[in-house]
Amino acid sequence: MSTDLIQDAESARSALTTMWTIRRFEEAVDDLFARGMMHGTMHLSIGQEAVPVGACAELRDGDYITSTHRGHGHCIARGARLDRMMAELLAKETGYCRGRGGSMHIADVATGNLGANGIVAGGVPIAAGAALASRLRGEDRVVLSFFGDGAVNEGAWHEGVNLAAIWDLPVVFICENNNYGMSMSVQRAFRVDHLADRAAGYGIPGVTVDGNDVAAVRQAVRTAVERARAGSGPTFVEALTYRWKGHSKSDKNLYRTRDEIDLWRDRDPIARYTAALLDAGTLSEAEAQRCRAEARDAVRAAVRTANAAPDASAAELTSAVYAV
Amino acid sequence: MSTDLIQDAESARSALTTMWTIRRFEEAVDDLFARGMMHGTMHLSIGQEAVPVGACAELRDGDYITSTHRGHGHCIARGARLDRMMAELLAKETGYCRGRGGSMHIADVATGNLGANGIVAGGVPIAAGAALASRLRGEDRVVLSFFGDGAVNEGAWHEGVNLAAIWDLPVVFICENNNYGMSMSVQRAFRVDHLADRAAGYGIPGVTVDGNDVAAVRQAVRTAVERARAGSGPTFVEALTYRWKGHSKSDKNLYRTRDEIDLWRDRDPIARYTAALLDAGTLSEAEAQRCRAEARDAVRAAVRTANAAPDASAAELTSAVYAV
Amino acid sequence: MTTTLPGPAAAAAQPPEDGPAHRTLTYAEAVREALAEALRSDPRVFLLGEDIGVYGGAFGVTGDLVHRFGEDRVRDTPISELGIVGAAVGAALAGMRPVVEIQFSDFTAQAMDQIANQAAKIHFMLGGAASVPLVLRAPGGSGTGAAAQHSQSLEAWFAHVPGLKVVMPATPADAKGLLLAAIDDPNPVVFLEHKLLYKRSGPVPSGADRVPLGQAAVRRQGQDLTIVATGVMVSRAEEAARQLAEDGITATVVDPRTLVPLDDATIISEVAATGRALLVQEAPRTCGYMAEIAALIADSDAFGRLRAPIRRLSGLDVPIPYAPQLERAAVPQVPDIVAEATRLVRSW
Amino acid sequence: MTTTLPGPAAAAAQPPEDGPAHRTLTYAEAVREALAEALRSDPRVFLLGEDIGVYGGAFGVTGDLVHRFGEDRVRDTPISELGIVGAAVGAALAGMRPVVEIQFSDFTAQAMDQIANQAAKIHFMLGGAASVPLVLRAPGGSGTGAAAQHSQSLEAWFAHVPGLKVVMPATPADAKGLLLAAIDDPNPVVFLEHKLLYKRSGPVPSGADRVPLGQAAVRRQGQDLTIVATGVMVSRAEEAARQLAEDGITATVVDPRTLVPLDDATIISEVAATGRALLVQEAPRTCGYMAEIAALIADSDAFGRLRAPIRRLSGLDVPIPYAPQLERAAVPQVPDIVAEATRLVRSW
Ligand SMILES: Cc1ncc(C[n+]2csc(CCOP(=O)(O)OP(=O)(O)O)c2C)c(N)n1
Ligand SMILES: Cc1ncc(C[n+]2csc(CCOP(=O)(O)OP(=O)(O)O)c2C)c(N)n1
Ligand SMILES: [Mg+2]
Ligand SMILES: [Mg+2]
Repeated sequence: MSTDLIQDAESARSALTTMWTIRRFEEAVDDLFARGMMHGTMHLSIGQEAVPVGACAELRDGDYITSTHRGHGHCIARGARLDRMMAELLAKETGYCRGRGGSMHIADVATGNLGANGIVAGGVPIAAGAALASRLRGEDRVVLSFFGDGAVNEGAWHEGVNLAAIWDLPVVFICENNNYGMSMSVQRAFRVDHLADRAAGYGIPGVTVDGNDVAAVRQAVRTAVERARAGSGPTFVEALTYRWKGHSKSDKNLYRTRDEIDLWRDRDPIARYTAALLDAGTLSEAEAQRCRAEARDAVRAAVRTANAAPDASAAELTSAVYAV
Repeated sequence: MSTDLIQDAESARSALTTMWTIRRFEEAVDDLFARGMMHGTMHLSIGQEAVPVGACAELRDGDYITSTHRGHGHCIARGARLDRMMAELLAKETGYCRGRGGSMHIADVATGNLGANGIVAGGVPIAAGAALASRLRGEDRVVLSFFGDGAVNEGAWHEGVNLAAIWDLPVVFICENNNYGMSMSVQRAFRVDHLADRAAGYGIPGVTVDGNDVAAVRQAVRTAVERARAGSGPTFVEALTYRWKGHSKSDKNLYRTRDEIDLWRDRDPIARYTAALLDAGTLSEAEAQRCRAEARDAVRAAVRTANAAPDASAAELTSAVYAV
Repeated sequence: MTTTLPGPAAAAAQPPEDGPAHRTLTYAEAVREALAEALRSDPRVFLLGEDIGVYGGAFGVTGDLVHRFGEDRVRDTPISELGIVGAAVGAALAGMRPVVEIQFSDFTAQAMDQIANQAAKIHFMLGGAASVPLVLRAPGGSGTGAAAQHSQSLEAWFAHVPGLKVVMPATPADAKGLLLAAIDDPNPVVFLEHKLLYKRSGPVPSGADRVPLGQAAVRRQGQDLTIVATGVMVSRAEEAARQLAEDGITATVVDPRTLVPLDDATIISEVAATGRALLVQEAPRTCGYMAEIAALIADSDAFGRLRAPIRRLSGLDVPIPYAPQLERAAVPQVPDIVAEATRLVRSW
Repeated sequence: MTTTLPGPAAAAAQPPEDGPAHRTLTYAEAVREALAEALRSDPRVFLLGEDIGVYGGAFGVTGDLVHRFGEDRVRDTPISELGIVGAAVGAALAGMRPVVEIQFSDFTAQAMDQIANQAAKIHFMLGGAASVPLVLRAPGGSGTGAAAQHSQSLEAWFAHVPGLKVVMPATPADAKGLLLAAIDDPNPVVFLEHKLLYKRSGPVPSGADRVPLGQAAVRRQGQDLTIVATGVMVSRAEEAARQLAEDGITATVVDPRTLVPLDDATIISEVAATGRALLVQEAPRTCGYMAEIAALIADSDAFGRLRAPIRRLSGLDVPIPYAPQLERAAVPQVPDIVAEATRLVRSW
């Protein structure tokens, strides 16, 4: 894993394409929603693409992730199929969850994704448990646990992190600090400057990283993953980022200013990464365009495939409750 | 509150008597239990008396405390009547809880004791809430929240402390770190040297103090109470102490050694305090003896009064569920 | 000459909170009006919850209250349900009247210790020396595509905890009147709103009249069967009753309104009157609240008057699915009620 | 010559876990034996909980298991129920078979999110792509003077959550056999032990036979009424039936053993056979599990055979009090069952 997201063209192409894929996928979702073709609510991570892409780049086959209500990016970065994701959101039988879960429970379990989670911080102790399983079996699988800044004040977060800390479990706790838990700013919800300052209370390392810099995220996660895989225990990585869209479909954006949003749009992780790659000469303008086009095409194809699939069937509702 | 537990004879007599009262009260409970005259289970705080006595010495009328499953000491230090306490433990109608609560729910609400609590960390968010009430009414009441080391890993603790921290609430969080949560040592349950290290993660001061030194406890709590009353927010005070007896009546003491217990018996907070007072010439040997005798007599009288009281009555069970 | 429903002029002539005028409000507005009235008239009342301030609440219920009553009394909290409810318990013990909003009733699971082990029991455990007057508002129910962790109907959990009162308003007027009564109550009250009702409109008195806890409402009278329904199922039952009437079947519809304390007398006498009971809830069947109603009827004076088995129509015993057609299939709809009622009346 | 109950020699000749011999064990020992058998035979099984290691469990259930299977697989945890259950969910998702001990069932309130919102729903929410095979053991019930926060009977909460299975063993043999079946099960199973039963003895097979989930046990057959009882109430019902027999009243006693899945067929046919049902639980009456049983009977084939109202005998709707005489008064005792059964049979 010595590739570098800035110097290595192969890695760069893959990362850039994945970032664009997340962006285009969520734009498509936004659009389908606006056109009344999608149901429920959606939490979009547009503007935050560098975190899942940088973090998941460090994983191997067999590693696990736990995800959140804002989980499309994690799912894609971990390697899920776009058509089955889109099918899920469109409530199709071919969706990852057969239309039973929707956006908040989306997961490609085959890639080690233990699930998006509608419960803030719900995945944190689950991540500790998956890491415990790895440890008990003598494996070297690691678990990346994604969560938002808001999750850090939940009891589940506290308990899950402490278990991982005292047992030296192979987990990397990745906080996507996008400055708000719904309307609650981190300034109002915390009395610390960096959420990573909480790590010391559990006796584990905590680092704060620019979450809109995909290479920086990857670097921080690399150190953490190596530590975890070596059996030295968890790390708390705080990635500073921002969501461009509202919290969900019901958000009127009353708690933040246009200026603030514009400021962060200027820090677009995709534009920044592209510029860095062009600067470094790793990719050409044309290659960068190709990544973008590839993402667009893949998302379009996914929407087409998903749309053509059969709707989720109510026939087997009750029989789907228990495993047999 | 400039009196000093070492120099001021009046304060010293009161503190020493209260420490002896807690000790004698719990010895009486232990004895009644052993003789089959007491029901349920009991959590004794023998060896820990300096913490409630030092801490509650800083409170005024109108201040609140929240207590724990090991709460006899808090209740006594806050000024409860021994006969009504003993009546409660003996399941009498004259008990503080009319025999409905027993040891784990004992409280003299009139002294601002919001209750012992059978739930580890259950009192922590409750303390934040009582402090919020004080703040909302523009009062200067403070709340002392007692809990054990084990409580610090509960989600309730995390959430309660954070609320108090972000809202600058007048609470002092007092951890009675007696080295064990039941059989779980702090070394196994935490990855930090001092539990007070957790305070920084909430942006509040944290101090560790010798919990078997009543004057030291009082001093640390004084600073914290002043800070709280001034509107500057909560403090986490960790008091290092030890329980001489088992966790509860079912404890076989398999998780600690005789040597360790003996070591801590040598640090008896009452003996240490007595020696310090004699050293400083604040009390004479005879005066110290009088404090002890007074405690013994008060406990004996309480047992007598309680024993003579009528048993709790089952007549009004269902009507006692709802307030009217 | 007096009238119980004064015209606009009469209502305008006196402070709006005191007049008996009815206006058309949504259920969400009715809840907000009750909150405003309580905040206005009782300094002990304050609100706390996630995003209830400038965001106005996840479902817009608190709306502009933060601007009217300030951030202290309409208090945004971090995401920490157990801490929030615990803080409300502490504030209530210290003499305040907190009204907590839990963003989705599903997250009461996070706060269950403070709800069930603390709030509900403290008055009893302390031998009556203290009480915990708090209201916990939470939206429940399915129908918004929010899937299994955001769509539950958990009233049975709370009803099973002695010490809690449990309220489920089905109309805007009841939402206002019952909430005011809940805030007055010296006990912890779990007040379960329904997401699908928030936008429904209905007449709401402008005054501060309370709807007392423990009184069922008979929404409709009939001869052939008695439908007992809660929450969003009340209006579905009423609609079903209208459709049944076209088919010559007349139904009584009873809305318990408060589950604890329960007006069992009204339910039992209305069931006795028709001899048939159809109990309709959105929650999964097993151990749902309607099991309690069925059990009460089966051991009541109505037992001897029953002409048919006591029938429950409930949500399926499944987590609520995301897909809209599956979500609809998981809980009773109007045609299901009509069909079940018809079957019950025709077969027995 | 073969025999189904081999003598000591025969039992000694083969590994003790395989023989069909019965020994007298306490309920706590029976649970421990099941745990040991599961730890021995399945490397995916591990235990976690507070003080289950060297302390041996708050009620001594895990005993010496830490010495036999090591600290990794008999894992002491900090006091953090939500984290513990969450870790079990994660380990189960990752292919392990965790068995969690929650020290008192009351503290499931702390873990309710992971129990009800995660463990129970994940299989369904993920469209069947994953399952959560975990067992959550927890002692419930009153009778030890531990007061309101340490004495609850919360089975109805769990039974109301689709996706959970719920087991309540009443004898040592069932404790062992049902626990082994629960550990085999690919779903989350809440396994509710009763504190007062831990020291009760009974015959327990030494083999690893499972008692399948979903099969009620008919403990006794009678003519006059059918008593359905759970947990510690099973033996009280049996004792009551013995006393009733002396008075000429014969009772069937049915122990459902697993509440979810429920063997409703057995219950219904046994109630139909006697025409009278007395449902006995320790939990508070309102919305307790017996409400579900009453509702099932009232809408079953047994309905037409009922000679009397369906009667519930439950704990009072009160938090469990500390004082011993109050604690006893709060839940059904043998004389209460005898009196209620007599009344039911004599009046109807
Ligand atoms: C336990 C719980 N409480 C509240 C919610 C409602 N809710 C969903 S997302 C959210 C904000 C989460 O903030 P954060 O963790 O920072 O993630 P972000 O949305 O910013 O990605 C809230 C309050 C929830 N889903 N679960
Ligand atoms: C939520 C909860 N979990 C577990 C228990 C069982 N229990 C009671 S006291 C105790 C140990 C508490 O340790 P600590 O907080 O250090 O207090 P100490 O007993 O040492 O005074 C435990 C595990 C409980 N009462 N509540
Ligand atoms: Mg956020
Ligand atoms: Mg301790």
